[in-house]
Amino acid sequence: MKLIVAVIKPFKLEEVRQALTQIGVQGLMVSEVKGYGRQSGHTEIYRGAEYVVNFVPKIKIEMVVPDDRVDAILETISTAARTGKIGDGKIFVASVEQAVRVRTDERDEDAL
Amino acid sequence: MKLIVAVIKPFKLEEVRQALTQIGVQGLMVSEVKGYGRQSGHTEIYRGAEYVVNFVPKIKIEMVVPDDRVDAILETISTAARTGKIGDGKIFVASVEQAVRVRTDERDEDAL
Amino acid sequence: MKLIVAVIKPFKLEEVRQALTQIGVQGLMVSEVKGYGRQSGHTEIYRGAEYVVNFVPKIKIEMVVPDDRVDAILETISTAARTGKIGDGKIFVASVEQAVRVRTDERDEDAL
Amino acid sequence: MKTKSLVALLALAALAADPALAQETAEAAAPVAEAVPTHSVFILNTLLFLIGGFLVMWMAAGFCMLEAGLVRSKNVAMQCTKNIALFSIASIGYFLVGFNLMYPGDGWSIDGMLGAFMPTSLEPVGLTDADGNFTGPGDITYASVGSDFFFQLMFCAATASIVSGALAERIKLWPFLIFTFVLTCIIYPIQASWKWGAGWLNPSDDTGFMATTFGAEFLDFAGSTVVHSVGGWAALAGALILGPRLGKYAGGKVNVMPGSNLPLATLGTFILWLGWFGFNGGSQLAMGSLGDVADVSRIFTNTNAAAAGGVMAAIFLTQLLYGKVDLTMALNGALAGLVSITAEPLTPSIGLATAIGAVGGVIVVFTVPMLDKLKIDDVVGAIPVHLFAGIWGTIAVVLSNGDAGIAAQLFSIAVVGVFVFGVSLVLWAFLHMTIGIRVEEEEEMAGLDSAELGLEAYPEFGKGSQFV
Amino acid sequence: MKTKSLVALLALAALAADPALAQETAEAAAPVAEAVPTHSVFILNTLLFLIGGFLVMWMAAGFCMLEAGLVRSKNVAMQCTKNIALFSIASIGYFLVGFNLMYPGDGWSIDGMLGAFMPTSLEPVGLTDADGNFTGPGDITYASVGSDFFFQLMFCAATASIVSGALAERIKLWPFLIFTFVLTCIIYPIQASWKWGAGWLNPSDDTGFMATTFGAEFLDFAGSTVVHSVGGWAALAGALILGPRLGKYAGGKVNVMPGSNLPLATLGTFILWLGWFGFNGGSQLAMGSLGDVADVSRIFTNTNAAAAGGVMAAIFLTQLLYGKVDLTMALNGALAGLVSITAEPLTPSIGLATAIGAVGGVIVVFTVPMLDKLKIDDVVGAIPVHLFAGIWGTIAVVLSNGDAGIAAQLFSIAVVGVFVFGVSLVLWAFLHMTIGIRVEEEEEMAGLDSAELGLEAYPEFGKGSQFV
Amino acid sequence: MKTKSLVALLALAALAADPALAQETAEAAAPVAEAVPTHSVFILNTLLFLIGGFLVMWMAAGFCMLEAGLVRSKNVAMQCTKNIALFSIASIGYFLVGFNLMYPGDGWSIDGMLGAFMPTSLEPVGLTDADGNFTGPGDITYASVGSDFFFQLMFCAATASIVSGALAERIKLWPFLIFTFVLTCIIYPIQASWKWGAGWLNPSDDTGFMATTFGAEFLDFAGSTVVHSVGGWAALAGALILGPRLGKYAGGKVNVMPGSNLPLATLGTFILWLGWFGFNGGSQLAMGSLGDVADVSRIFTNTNAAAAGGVMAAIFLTQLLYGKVDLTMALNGALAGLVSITAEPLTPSIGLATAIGAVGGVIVVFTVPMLDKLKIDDVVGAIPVHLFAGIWGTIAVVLSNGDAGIAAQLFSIAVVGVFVFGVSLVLWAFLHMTIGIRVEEEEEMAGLDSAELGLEAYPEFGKGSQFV
Ligand SMILES: Nc1ncnc2c1ncn2[C@@H]1O[C@H](COP(=O)(O)OP(=O)(O)O)[C@@H](O)[C@H]1O
Ligand SMILES: Nc1ncnc2c1ncn2[C@@H]1O[C@H](COP(=O)(O)OP(=O)(O)O)[C@@H](O)[C@H]1O
Ligand SMILES: Nc1ncnc2c1ncn2[C@@H]1O[C@H](COP(=O)(O)OP(=O)(O)O)[C@@H](O)[C@H]1O
Repeated sequence: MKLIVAVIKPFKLEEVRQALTQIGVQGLMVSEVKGYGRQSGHTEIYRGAEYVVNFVPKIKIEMVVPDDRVDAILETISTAARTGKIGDGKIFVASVEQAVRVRTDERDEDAL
Repeated sequence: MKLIVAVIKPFKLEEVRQALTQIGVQGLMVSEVKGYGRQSGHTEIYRGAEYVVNFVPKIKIEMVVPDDRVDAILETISTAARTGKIGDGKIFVASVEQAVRVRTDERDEDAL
Repeated sequence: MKLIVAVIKPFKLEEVRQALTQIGVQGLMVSEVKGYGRQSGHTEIYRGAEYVVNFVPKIKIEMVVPDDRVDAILETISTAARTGKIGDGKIFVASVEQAVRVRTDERDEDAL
Repeated sequence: MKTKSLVALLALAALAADPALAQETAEAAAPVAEAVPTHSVFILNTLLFLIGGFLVMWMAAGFCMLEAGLVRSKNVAMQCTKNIALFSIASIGYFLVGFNLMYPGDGWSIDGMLGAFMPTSLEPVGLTDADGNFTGPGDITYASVGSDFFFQLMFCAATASIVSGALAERIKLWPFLIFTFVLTCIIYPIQASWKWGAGWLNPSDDTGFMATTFGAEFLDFAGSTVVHSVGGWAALAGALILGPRLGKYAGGKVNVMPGSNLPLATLGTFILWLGWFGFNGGSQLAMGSLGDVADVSRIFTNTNAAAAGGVMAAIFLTQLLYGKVDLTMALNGALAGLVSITAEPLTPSIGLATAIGAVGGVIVVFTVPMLDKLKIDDVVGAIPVHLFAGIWGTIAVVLSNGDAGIAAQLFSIAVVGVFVFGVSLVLWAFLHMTIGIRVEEEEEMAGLDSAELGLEAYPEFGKGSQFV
Repeated sequence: MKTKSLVALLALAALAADPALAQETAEAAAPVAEAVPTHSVFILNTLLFLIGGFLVMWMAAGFCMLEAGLVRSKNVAMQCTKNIALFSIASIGYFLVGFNLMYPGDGWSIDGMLGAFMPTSLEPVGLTDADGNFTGPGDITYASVGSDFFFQLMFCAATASIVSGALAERIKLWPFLIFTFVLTCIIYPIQASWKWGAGWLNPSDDTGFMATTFGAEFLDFAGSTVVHSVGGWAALAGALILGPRLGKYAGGKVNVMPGSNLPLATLGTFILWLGWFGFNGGSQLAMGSLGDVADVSRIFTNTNAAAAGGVMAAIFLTQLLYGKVDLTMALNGALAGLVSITAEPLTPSIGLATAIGAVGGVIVVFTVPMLDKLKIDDVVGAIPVHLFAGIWGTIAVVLSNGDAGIAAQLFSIAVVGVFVFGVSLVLWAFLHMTIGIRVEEEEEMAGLDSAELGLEAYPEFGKGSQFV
Repeated sequence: MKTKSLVALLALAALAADPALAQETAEAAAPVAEAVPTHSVFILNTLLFLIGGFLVMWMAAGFCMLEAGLVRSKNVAMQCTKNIALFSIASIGYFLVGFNLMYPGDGWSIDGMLGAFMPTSLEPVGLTDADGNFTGPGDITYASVGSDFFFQLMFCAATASIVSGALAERIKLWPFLIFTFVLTCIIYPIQASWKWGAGWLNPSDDTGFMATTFGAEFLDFAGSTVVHSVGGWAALAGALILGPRLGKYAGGKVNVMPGSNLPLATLGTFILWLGWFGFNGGSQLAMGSLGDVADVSRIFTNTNAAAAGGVMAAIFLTQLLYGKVDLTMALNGALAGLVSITAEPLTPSIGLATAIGAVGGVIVVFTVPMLDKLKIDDVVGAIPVHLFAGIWGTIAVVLSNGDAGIAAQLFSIAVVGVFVFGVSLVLWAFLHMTIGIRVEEEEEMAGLDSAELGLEAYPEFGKGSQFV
């Protein structure tokens, strides 16, 4: 099983969720993060003082999926989240060793 | 060392924390997430327009623990978080290679 | 590639970000978490009832970096985030197998 | 321009120094210049009711913000819904039944006990002709019926607001609204008629039961008992039948459930504080004479002093007891101070008013945890503030008002308490056994907002993720 | 003290029982005691404007909080900016041009159609000498120019506030402010002059067009049409040219974009409710006679009743239609009730006022989704509340006011609508084609706060991470 | 009903056209109908104080919300605590000592310099008998003592509110409250007595120091200097001793610490704006004559105009300077406009009032960053708004008031400044060296809410995780 972590632009969340649902992803979790990256660093003025806006609001999506679904999912997220402009985000994949569904105590791929 | 990630119903947080404390877990971090899963998808009406509530508030708990504690912890969380109703959540386990305690610069299992 | 997860005191965020920028880290994401650890457990009184403050506000920083940068980064975060007082936080390192830059579909180390 | 006061004083001093002159001026001026014309009296009294009324109306917003700030965020939208709905229901119920039940005039159904049943009708449009002469029917020595109704309605609504806070986070919307309807139509007006409608607790002559038994009428200027404790009793009955929030007393401990938005609660307190000037000041019921308006001024000052006393008492006491100041206690302290002075805001000196309010603040600090010990779950502290401080305030009348008798006060507190608590208990129990008053466990866990309203008070997650 | 009402009643009854005595008292008292002196009338009328004015000014805060609560958090600071700026612009524009355009007196540029162009000047300081004798110029039978201007200005500002809510979350700041300036300087005052400036919809004699054509003047007491529908028409024109928010109707569905802070929206509604007593009550324009002040009291009561009716209608209806109460509809219902009674808050009975308000609440519940079906994106429900309920309220005048004629009402609604909608449409289109009225897509996605203001309404992340 | 104004005008015109008739009517009406009876004057003046007083009291909520919105969320509950506590302390302190120190009448301890030391006592209950005849002691040509005290108290409390904003986020609760007590008991009343208590800056005859030296008294209608700059000076002294927030100027830069809740700050500004009508309007101190009430109207209008001017100046200027509008500057601009007009809200024309306010807005935009350059950390902009705009407003009196002299104004500004800044500096330094005024570094980092109060303003995390 793999954990896929995608950090995307907030307003792309709904589109990405729909695209993932269409290819059969049934579970994920979403959190609010602030991203620091190439997009960061523009200057604003607040009460006459300049400051650099380093952190940009982003949405992080995490889902654990069977190994064979990874490529399709990467493809789907990448397409749905792309605007072509800087700050579109990243997707990372890591290994997961175990999974448990709390309600039933099912394990591993059954738990996804 | 393993990273255990559990996503549970918000009102179960306190119970899970207590159960974990009792079996000796001394550190963890908690974040607010929105979950998408089987529980999602009921319809609401807001100002006369229907909409589907896809995301349900959940709590994510993350902790890094020595390998030999994993089973006990999975068991504990699973029991404490269970209501038997849909949406109880999931637990995932992944490998962690290094750990550092910032205060003392202790490493790995000493850092947990 | 490695995923580095650091949980630090909130007011250390800016210092840590600057230190990381200086050693060339170009991307990361930040989220708000509540930490439970040795620092937890002091008692407060609210409307005449005692309660234990278990969760302390913390900031979680996550970044994916090439393998060879890990040590320098651990060192940098650890130094910048340290106050020497209890609750300074932890840093964890895990393996990442793939990375994608959404905007360009670049892969792996190119994507970081 | 601020020195006018001085100038006037000096002018007066000058007059005083030359009595002849003063006399002369006074004589010349007196006939036309001193008397306040009847119509002006009517206008000024009416104006007092209108100003007082809108200030007390504003308290509805105060209760709403206070409660919205002190519940957990998953129940905030519901608390707002209940508050705007209860105010609306009170407006309708008091019009349909309440006002004439409370002020039956000569139309008592049971003399001194049960008023008249009919909707309120206002006097006709245009009571005066183009020259300002009175042409309409009715009483022109008091104030317009419309203003009187408007003012009194707001008191009725305030009573209902008290209940909503105590029962928050677990009561179903509709049963709560049904209770509110009965409270504002029937319960509140009946007991209020006993005192303010000139019923048996306050007959217009000296041969009544109170006078003969206790040698004193029941005195409650603006309603420490008639309004606040009534809300408190109804809330207490409800809290008992409804039970505490899930987990509140789990594990034999008092589990703290902090309010979600303290600046909102603070705002609510300031709103209530402001509105209270109308509540107490308007209860003078007249400002068409020099004496009345000076009395209204005393009332404003004392009302403010009592609130300040309540705040400072709560602040000092929480610092002493817990080593830290508790903001929510300070807020409750302000309100307890206000409730405490409500039964007699006119006769105390500023110092006494401050002290009476301070005792209110002390009461709150001690009784909030006491209720918790009794496992009575009052989310916002409504019972300590409105019931306990209300009782204290009603007793404190004897400290400054020579007409008050302790026995008459205690008896009346008890009478109102037994009636309101009793009827409320029966009504809550009836609702409980029929349609049920409490949401399902799972709904309570998820929060009333999503369970009963299908929305969230603060719905955002991932700023801007809501469809672009 | 609450029994005074009773005592007075009894006193009156006693007098009535002895007609001779009553007669005598009345006769004796009449000459000096009954008449309200001219100066007092002036003072009381002025006071009504001042109190009414500050209450209506407070509505600016109400609109701001309502809108700040109903937009998404990424646009909240911008909504606050727009609301404080539009109020300021209205204050300046109405002074520079608006007031004299609206109340030209004898100075019409085109008789009954177009008023006078000149800034407002107040009467001089100190209209009376030390003895209180009138020394200044002008009219002392009405009220001070300053109070009149102050009161009327607030109506103008309220009109502009209505627009900002409907067009929220996508309109650029400066074009919006330019529109506001024209609206408050020109559009609002011109049409208001037709009615309230004694223009062609309301000439001072019976030979005017309205009287000869319809047999009735246009009646709009406090502005269901003259204020509220005007704001609504301007908003509708803007919404049409501006288009819906990105994604609002994407995929052929109505995509819900929930308001970010419902307690704030509730607070805004309560503020507006309170302010409305000034809005409608002050529009009596006089309280220097017994009849006037009694009328103001009726107005307060009816205004409150209509709001209550609107709330309860929306609550019942959403429960019936959707199985759940919708708080935002209840809030809109309160406002729709208030708008509905605004054209005639004086003549209805309390019951009728409640019903008129309730119909307003029903209108809102049905027309909010209707607009969505037409893909007209009105963020806060301003068009249903102010335009649709405003039309209803203007028609409802005929239910209780015998002087009103349905034809005259409909004609006037149409005239005002055509004028305001037409001019607004042209102006919005002009702004659209020149400087552009809509932010870039990406700015809209990021939110106007960061794009146009460079800040955030709720900027915190990681509590306390902002530099220690 | 809105055309009444017109009708009245026409009626007047008709009268004017037939002088004989006008004369006749006037003659007939004059004796009874024109004069405002003494008692009515007293009632109306008192009413002005009561209305003005509750409006200014409401400013306490405005300051609280403004400050709660402009601090970081970890300090919000503390800011609320300080604001409700300081208002309470002012209420008690001004009663115990302040009022008689400020208005000693004939009881100066040191003539014209130091007033009387004794608590305030109100006039007795019921100054008139049943027929409305005056029976009580005292002065009936002015207003009731209670109303006067109530009104003046609010000014004292406002002064204290100014300080709390500037020193937010780092000052300890108790030392702040001690300072507040001294400020409201001693510092504010003493300097206020010099002007408003008819002390040496404003003696009642023309032989005083000011008249002989400068040929003019110090003129400060509602307190640009006497209230606002006093708060500003006390804040400045505190800010200097206290030092900036940790990290504010770290690394030689100005590190931005954005306010946590801008809609709350906006609400606070609207509240203050509303309250200011009471602040300035009530300072007319009379509305019992036609001239006074017309003056109050002028004041309302000008006060509003100045606020509008301040907003628009700040909006235009931030757009010009920074390319983006800054909402927080617009809010500060409104307040600076209000402070600027406070020294003379009566005599300017609307246009001039707008301009005076606009200069206030400009001052704020330039001095907020200037203070930062000086490393003086004023969290909410209190010093620019209240001190700098207060000085400007005091000078601007000469623009429209012929009685004012620039030298007298500057001298008085300096005198008040030296006194208040000096005494405050000593007091802050004393507190600093004894009990300490600043929280520990770690406490400041964690936020005062958790460190000093042990709670959080917005405690929720994981909606609904608080024990079910
Ligand atoms: N190495 C990284 N590890 C974790 N998150 C990253 C990393 N690099 C970028 N991100 C996240 O991706 C977001 C987009 O990255 P950015 O550099 O702004 O744009 P782009 O990838 O389009 O060049 C950032 O805001 C940050 O949240
Ligand atoms: N594959 C997954 N990856 C990550 N999180 C998941 C996954 N599946 C479910 N979740 C999380 O678990 C929660 C519960 O899942 P759900 O399907 O609703 O209930 P259940 O597991 O009881 O059938 C979801 O809300 C989501 O947050
Ligand atoms: N095993 C762990 N897994 C995940 N997070 C941890 C773990 N232990 C500690 N933490 C996080 O680190 C923070 C600091 O830990 P704490 O024990 O308070 O201090 P210290 O490490 O200085 O002794 C905690 O608040 C928690 O968020």
